[in-house]
Amino acid sequence: MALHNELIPQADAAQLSPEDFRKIGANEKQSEVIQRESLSAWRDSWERLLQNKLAVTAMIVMLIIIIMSIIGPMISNFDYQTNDLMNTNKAPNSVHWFGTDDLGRDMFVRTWMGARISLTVGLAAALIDLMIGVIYGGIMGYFGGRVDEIMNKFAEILYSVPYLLVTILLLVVFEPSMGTIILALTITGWINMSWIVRGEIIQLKNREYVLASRSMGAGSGRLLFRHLLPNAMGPIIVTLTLSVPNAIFSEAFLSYLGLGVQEPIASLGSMINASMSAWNLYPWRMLFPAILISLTMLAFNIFGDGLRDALDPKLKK
Amino acid sequence: MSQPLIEVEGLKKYFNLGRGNILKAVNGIDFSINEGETLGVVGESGCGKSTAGRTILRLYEPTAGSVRFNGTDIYKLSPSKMKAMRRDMQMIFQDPYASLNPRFTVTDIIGEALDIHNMAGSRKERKKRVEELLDLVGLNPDHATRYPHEFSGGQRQRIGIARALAVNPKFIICDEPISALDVSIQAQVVNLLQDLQKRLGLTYLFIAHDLSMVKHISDRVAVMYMGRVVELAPSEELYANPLHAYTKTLLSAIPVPDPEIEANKKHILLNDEAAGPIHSKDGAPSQDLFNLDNSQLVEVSKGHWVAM
Amino acid sequence: ACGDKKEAGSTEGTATTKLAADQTFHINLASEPPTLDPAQSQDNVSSSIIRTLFEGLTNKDKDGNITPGVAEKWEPSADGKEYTFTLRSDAKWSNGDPVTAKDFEYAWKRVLDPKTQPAPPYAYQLYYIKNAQAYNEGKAKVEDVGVKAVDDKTLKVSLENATPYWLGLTSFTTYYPVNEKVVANAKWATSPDSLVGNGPFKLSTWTTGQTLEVSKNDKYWDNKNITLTKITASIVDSAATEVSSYKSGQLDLAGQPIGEIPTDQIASLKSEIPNELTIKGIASTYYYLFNVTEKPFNNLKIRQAFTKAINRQALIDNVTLGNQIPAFGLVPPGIKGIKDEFRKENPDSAYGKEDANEAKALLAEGLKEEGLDKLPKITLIYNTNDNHKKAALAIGDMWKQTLGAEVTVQNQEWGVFLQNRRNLNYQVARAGFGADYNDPMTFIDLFTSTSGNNDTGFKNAEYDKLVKEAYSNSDNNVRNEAMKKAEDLLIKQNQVILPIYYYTNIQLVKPYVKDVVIDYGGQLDVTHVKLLEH
Amino acid sequence: MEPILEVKDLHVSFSVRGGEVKAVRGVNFTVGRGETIAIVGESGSGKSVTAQTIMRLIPSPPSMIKQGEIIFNGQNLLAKSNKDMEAVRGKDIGMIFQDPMTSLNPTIKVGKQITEGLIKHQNLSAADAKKRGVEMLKLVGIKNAEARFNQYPHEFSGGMRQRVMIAIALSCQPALLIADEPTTALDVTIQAQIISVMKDMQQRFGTSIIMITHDLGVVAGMADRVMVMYAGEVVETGTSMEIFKNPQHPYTRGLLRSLPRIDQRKDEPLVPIIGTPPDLIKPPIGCPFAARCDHAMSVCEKIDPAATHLSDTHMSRCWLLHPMAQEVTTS
Amino acid sequence: MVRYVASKFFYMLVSLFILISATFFLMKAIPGNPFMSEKAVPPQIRERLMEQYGLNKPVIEQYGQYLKNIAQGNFGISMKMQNKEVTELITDTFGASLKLGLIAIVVSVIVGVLLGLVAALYHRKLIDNIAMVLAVLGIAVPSFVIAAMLQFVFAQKAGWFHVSGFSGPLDYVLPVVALSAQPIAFIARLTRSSMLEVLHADYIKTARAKGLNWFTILFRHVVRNGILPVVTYLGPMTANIITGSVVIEQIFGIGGLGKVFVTSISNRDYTLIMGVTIFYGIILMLARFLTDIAYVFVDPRIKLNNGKEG
Ligand SMILES: Nc1ncnc2c1ncn2[C@@H]1O[C@H](COP(=O)(O)OP(=O)(O)OP(=O)(O)O)[C@@H](O)[C@H]1O
Ligand SMILES: Nc1ncnc2c1ncn2[C@@H]1O[C@H](COP(=O)(O)OP(=O)(O)OP(=O)(O)O)[C@@H](O)[C@H]1O
Ligand SMILES: [Mg+2]
Ligand SMILES: [Mg+2]
Repeated sequence: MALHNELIPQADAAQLSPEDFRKIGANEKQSEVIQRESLSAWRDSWERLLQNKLAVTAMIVMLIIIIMSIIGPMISNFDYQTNDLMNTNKAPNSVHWFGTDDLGRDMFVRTWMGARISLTVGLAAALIDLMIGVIYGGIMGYFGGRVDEIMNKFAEILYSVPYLLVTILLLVVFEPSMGTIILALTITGWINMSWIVRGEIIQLKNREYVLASRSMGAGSGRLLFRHLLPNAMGPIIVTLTLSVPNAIFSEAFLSYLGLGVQEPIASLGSMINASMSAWNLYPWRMLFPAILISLTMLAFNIFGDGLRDALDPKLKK
Repeated sequence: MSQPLIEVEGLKKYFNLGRGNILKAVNGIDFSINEGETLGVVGESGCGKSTAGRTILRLYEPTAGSVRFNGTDIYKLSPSKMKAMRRDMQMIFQDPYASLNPRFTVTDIIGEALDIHNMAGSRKERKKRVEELLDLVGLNPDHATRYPHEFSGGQRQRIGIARALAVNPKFIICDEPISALDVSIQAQVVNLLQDLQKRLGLTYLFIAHDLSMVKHISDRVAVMYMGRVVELAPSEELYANPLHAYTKTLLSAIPVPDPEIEANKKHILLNDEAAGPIHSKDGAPSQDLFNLDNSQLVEVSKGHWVAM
Repeated sequence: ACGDKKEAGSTEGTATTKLAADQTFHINLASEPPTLDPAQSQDNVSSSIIRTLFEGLTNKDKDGNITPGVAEKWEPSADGKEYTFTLRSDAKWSNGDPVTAKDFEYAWKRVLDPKTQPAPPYAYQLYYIKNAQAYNEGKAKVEDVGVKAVDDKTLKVSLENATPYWLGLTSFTTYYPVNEKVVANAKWATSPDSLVGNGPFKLSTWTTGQTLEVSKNDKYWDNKNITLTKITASIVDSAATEVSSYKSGQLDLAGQPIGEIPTDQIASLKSEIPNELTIKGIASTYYYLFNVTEKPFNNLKIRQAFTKAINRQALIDNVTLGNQIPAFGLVPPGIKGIKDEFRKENPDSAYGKEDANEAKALLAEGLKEEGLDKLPKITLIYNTNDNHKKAALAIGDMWKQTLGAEVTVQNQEWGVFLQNRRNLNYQVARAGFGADYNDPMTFIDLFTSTSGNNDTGFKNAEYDKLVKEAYSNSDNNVRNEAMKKAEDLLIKQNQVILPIYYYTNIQLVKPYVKDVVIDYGGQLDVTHVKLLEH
Repeated sequence: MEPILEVKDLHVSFSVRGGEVKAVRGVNFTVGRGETIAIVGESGSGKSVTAQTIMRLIPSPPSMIKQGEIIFNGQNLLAKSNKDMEAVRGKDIGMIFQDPMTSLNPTIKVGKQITEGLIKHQNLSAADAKKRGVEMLKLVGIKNAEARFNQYPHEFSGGMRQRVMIAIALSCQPALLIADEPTTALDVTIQAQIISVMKDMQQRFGTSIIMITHDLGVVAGMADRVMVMYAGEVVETGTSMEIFKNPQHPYTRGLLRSLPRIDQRKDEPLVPIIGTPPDLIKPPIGCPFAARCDHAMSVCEKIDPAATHLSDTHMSRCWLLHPMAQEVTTS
Repeated sequence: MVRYVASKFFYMLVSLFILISATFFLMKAIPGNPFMSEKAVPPQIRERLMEQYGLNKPVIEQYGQYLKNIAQGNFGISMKMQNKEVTELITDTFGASLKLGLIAIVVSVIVGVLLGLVAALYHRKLIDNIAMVLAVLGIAVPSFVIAAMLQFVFAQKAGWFHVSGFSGPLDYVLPVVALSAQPIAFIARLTRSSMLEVLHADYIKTARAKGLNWFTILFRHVVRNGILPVVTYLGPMTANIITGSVVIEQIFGIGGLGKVFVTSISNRDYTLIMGVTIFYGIILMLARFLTDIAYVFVDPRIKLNNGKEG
């Protein structure tokens, strides 16, 4: 066979020695490369989340808001309900950092108390949604068939009842309080969560690793708690994160209609509502709660989006 | 000849799609597999291969029929007996990505079977067994604490094999274990499967649509079409002497990696309009080209069965 | 009047007096008028509009003097128990019909008719008329009611007692005539097409929730003295928006009694546009009711303690902000007494003063009397409203700080609130009352044991007797003495209510707007408004 | 044979998190008129990237064409403006993608999707375009073409959709057709149909075809010439005969050996290629296949071998073909 | 198709029935008598009123009557404005809300889609970031805050618009902006992500391979598919806009149904609350129903498999 070695650019024959042509064979170690460093799926998502600067910022803001809503009212000398009629509508100053309201109450304390109420409402509603949603959705998804069909239809019908209307009605009938507001918000709030869970479970239940576990004789408990739910956790957490601001927003809306928590406690929404009558004169009374509620919304939404990206298996290679 | 290890008789699996639509994914199949034997199953996408495999393992409850393992009808077993039975029958899956729980480490994936059947006394024993299994499938035991996504497709498939082997099964259903792998990697897995069969005396039901690979690994091959077996014969015999029209079409369609053979090959093409998914989306079967409803498997020569 | 630190309309005589070309007056209504039927009206918004659409036997000028309306002249009998009105012949309905004495007779009897639906809430305003109450309660026949159209132009009215202030009531909306022909239609008062009035204006547009417009009524007998061609009322129930609209020039008038100015803004308005802000005392009192039937407020000393524990001026200066007058009595300034105002003749300083220490001491004594070692939790209820809320919070806080009381303030919906109040299902409840007529009796008879407005559980025979005495006597000195004693009994001796302040009416009026009238009771009359060039 | 397409020293990279994926690293090849050239190779070896770079379809960012020329009909496509490329795409070069289920727009009727290109490139009126479209559908073997013309893609089976794709790609009778794994997603029986349609169309229009696949059987049945890619490089090219009967690169040989042959006995094991391909973020300095190559020599790990031309058509890049290697092994 | 529509319609009716029942029984649960007023009504008159309204009958009978009345479009008489029927109040005021709502919907869709499209086209570029910051703000800031600020800045300070009222076309501007801020934000984000998905879809590569120019591809292939999710959002958006308008109408003094609703709540005008709630319910469910149907038209894939994507 005629060989024409026309081009051997970088490897000039002169530089090559016969030693270079000694056979060494395949290098099994090197060829079986492990492609990534060892990280659990959770850690992996976490790292990805940390790389998203916006989401990290949002997370930090979120944490600050949560922490401040716990300790904020304590680091001030004032309490949220004592009036000081000599000092009404004072602009922010060194004593009242966020100013005072129309009854001379310290806005700093009240704003953080408001954040506490709003967050409590948001978190509690989201958690109740989570509980009901996971149970209901889990049952629908796991058992499938007729059970699924009936439960799903029920959810669908309930879902198309406009929820804010029902919420408003409930609060018109039952005096608004933290409890009733949370209850009213969850009355249809869980449905979305249950659908997310259902969708995930249905998808996962036919995944081959679940079949594998079943083929080894794993029972329902193991399948649900070791395989299905942990793998559905991503979307569940994302939904949870995103339903907190939703609930906060709905509460603010209800407060605006006068169906919020009762004075002297106030949520951010009811504080904004109370400030509306003269916000152009005393802007701080609206601005601080408004900024805080917007920041909360922003932080939870961006963090939720970031989580979604970090947990989305589609982005994994 | 000894008694067959697996005997499948009149197996049917229908899916209820709602609104009265019934999808006959497996519509009456019969075959048996002897101990140590490999039965290949080929057929086009959606013809019911996977469903058949899963129903045989009772991952789906059958619509009708029986499967006898070593003479016992597994569909009649109580849940606890069935659980015990599962140690003898295992499965290897097609998608090396979807078949491993991404939240488990390799140790947990392989060890899960040991946990379910209480086969590992202590953590140490469990670890030792996992390392043994990894070694058996040619993986580095040091990698036991890693997560599946760190491995390549071929390596993942080997993890899947190690998992199936953990309970010392006698019978393994391989559901297209190589379809998702690169050509250069496929042979690694096939060789491993063959090697394990020899060493451990395993019996395989090997599902694939790559016919040359099926021929290479199987003793006998069953050709499925629309939920039924249309032809069943020893692999050499089937390839040399296909009798059913569908088998002929299928064989003629396999491209052979040899330009000379290909140049001289004559293709038998299926009717165009039917050449789609065998089931349309609402579950109605498309045209039955071969009039299967009125046919039966007939043994035309020794071990060579054809639907007529 | 009282508390009117700054009178509006100070432009008088200074600026041009030329009338503006466009005589459309822009106002705002804080709520949809619930009705435009004079018989049904019970709120300021509807009565302010009704006043432009109808006219009674008499009118009031801007100083509160009674002037002829549909009645040209009137003649009381010697005993003061009978009046004969002569109607002017040029009074016409807006559909052209003449206004007759029959229309009045019909309208008044309609108000009193127990079958009228819905029941006219102010029917009791007519109870001075002979047998009116009995008829309204179904105990007398319609013929017995003391009103009679002698002929088309003559109306004879007999009263139960000689009531000196009764004539003033004939300018009140409940006494307005209605046109029998149109009233048959149950919805006659809801649309410009069917509403027939006899006032200086007629309804020209009413778009629910949006605007209500009245325009000059050519058929009105005195239309030459009406300058406005149109009054356009937007219907916006946001106080902040109302003020913004006023400032931006969309409105010529804002604030009470038909709209609202947020209290938060009053201070800044005072410095920003002092000559447009009118604060005028009116004959209304803001007070809290004690439920005297239940612990702890069955105890006089505890009630007194709570009354003395608050700082009214601080409340006014910082919370209510409307230059209101601290109240210690029930009858507000502005109500006539014998010669001067009742309140001036009988200063409420006699009813005690605020004193934190005394309050604490009284509370301690009261608790001891009741055998309590600690004040139970107090709930203060009010009907949902921002200003009530603020006041309640502030007062609750004062009680807390002075008396160490544990106070919950709770808003309740009007219906629920009223029911709870009426059923004495409360401890302390907000209340307020504005004069129906210019006599102390309008307040004093609230707390008789049979009064529908006595929601306190206070029943006192002597009080009832005093009220009866005042009712049945035409001697103003005797009447005033009895009413003074009654108030004394109610407040000084029993502290059934906790007076807080006397109301003011707060309004923004553009400098070019002339002749806006607010009467002693805070009723708005804009029929004679003129707009100057601006 | 006059080349219709010449790819010269093409380098394409992707910037990704953690570095730059050097997906195509110095690819050279030519396609002759009427010729079918097959590109085979491991997954991720740069086949699709090469194909899409020819069409300039590859999204940038993240991709970067670092170097090279693509001469089509005498013009360098890489130097063309986007506007000019539009005139080339669909008209001179057609393309078919792997997944027939997703490569048709689900909301537009099939007919419209065919005629779009015709209207644009051939200035046909809507009616003429329709006529031509229906004709194309018939040509690719779709029965009842008039009715099918007005249906949506979801009403077609996978095989039929792939036929539609072929009709679209060939509607303007381009000189070159690039088919990126056109049959991978299909069943063997349908694959056979699609391949026969492609061959048929090629005969009819004289189109050159670049066929990307990793099925060596398909290659054997279709290609005139074969190009084997590994880790972004072309490691061997040759006519089908040369590649299948006389493979020179150890990777090509390994690939062929790892397939079961028709005449292979059951107990005769397949010969796999061990290991996995290298990470293209850090491609090895030497021969990329060295780590998996049984015949690797120490030079292989140090220097990437140059092309060795074994015949006019046969080229391989392997140190084993170096004269010194022959000396060492024979000595 | 017919079956699909029919089943959707049936579900809508069931939901409506649930809403009506819930409304009815919730209102029955309220303490107190509907004929409470400032002045105590004599018992015999109250009796007569109760009889007239059928309130002396057993609850179940009342419920049946109520259902019957609603079926005939009769929601009863307002308790606060006793001369007005609820139906009348609704029809009087709904026009303004409808106009406002429709404009807001149109504006939201157009602006939202454009914003999202631009963001997707300039993915990861400055414009994308700006668009998304706007979008996120729209979601984060409550509409009543936006409304108050707009009113203050543009009407009161700048004087460009009326502070309140609803007479000229200019009066629509601020309420529409306030009302559509949130939907715009939502649609922009939705559009952006779906456009990004579409832009990376295989069929876009096919279209490019045909040599179509970018604008043709954009408008024929990308936009049409990219706004499909927006269509599904139309239902919920209607709900958002309606609830939003409740607040916005109040702030800008627009005499729409939203204002009636708020007033009915603060007045506790029970018949009116019930009527408006049910009316809103019908609108919202209708919007959802129409959305479902519209989806069939824009996405041909749905016809065959009963609403679930294949
Ligand atoms: N859980 C299920 N519910 C409903 N239908 C199913 C289910 N599993 C499978 N099918 C349907 O049954 C038919 C047979 O599917 P199966 O997966 O057994 O085919 P297959 O031969 O394995 O195909 P492939 O080669 O694509 O894996 C298909 O039409 C499939 O859609
Ligand atoms: N958009 C992209 N971003 C980053 N890397 C990419 C991108 N597209 C391709 N690559 C990388 O470029 C390399 C070559 O990819 P290419 O798609 O050409 O492979 P291929 O030979 O077509 O493989 P297959 O047979 O799997 O289709 C791969 O390593 C891939 O990860
Ligand atoms: Mg399968
Ligand atoms: Mg590719």
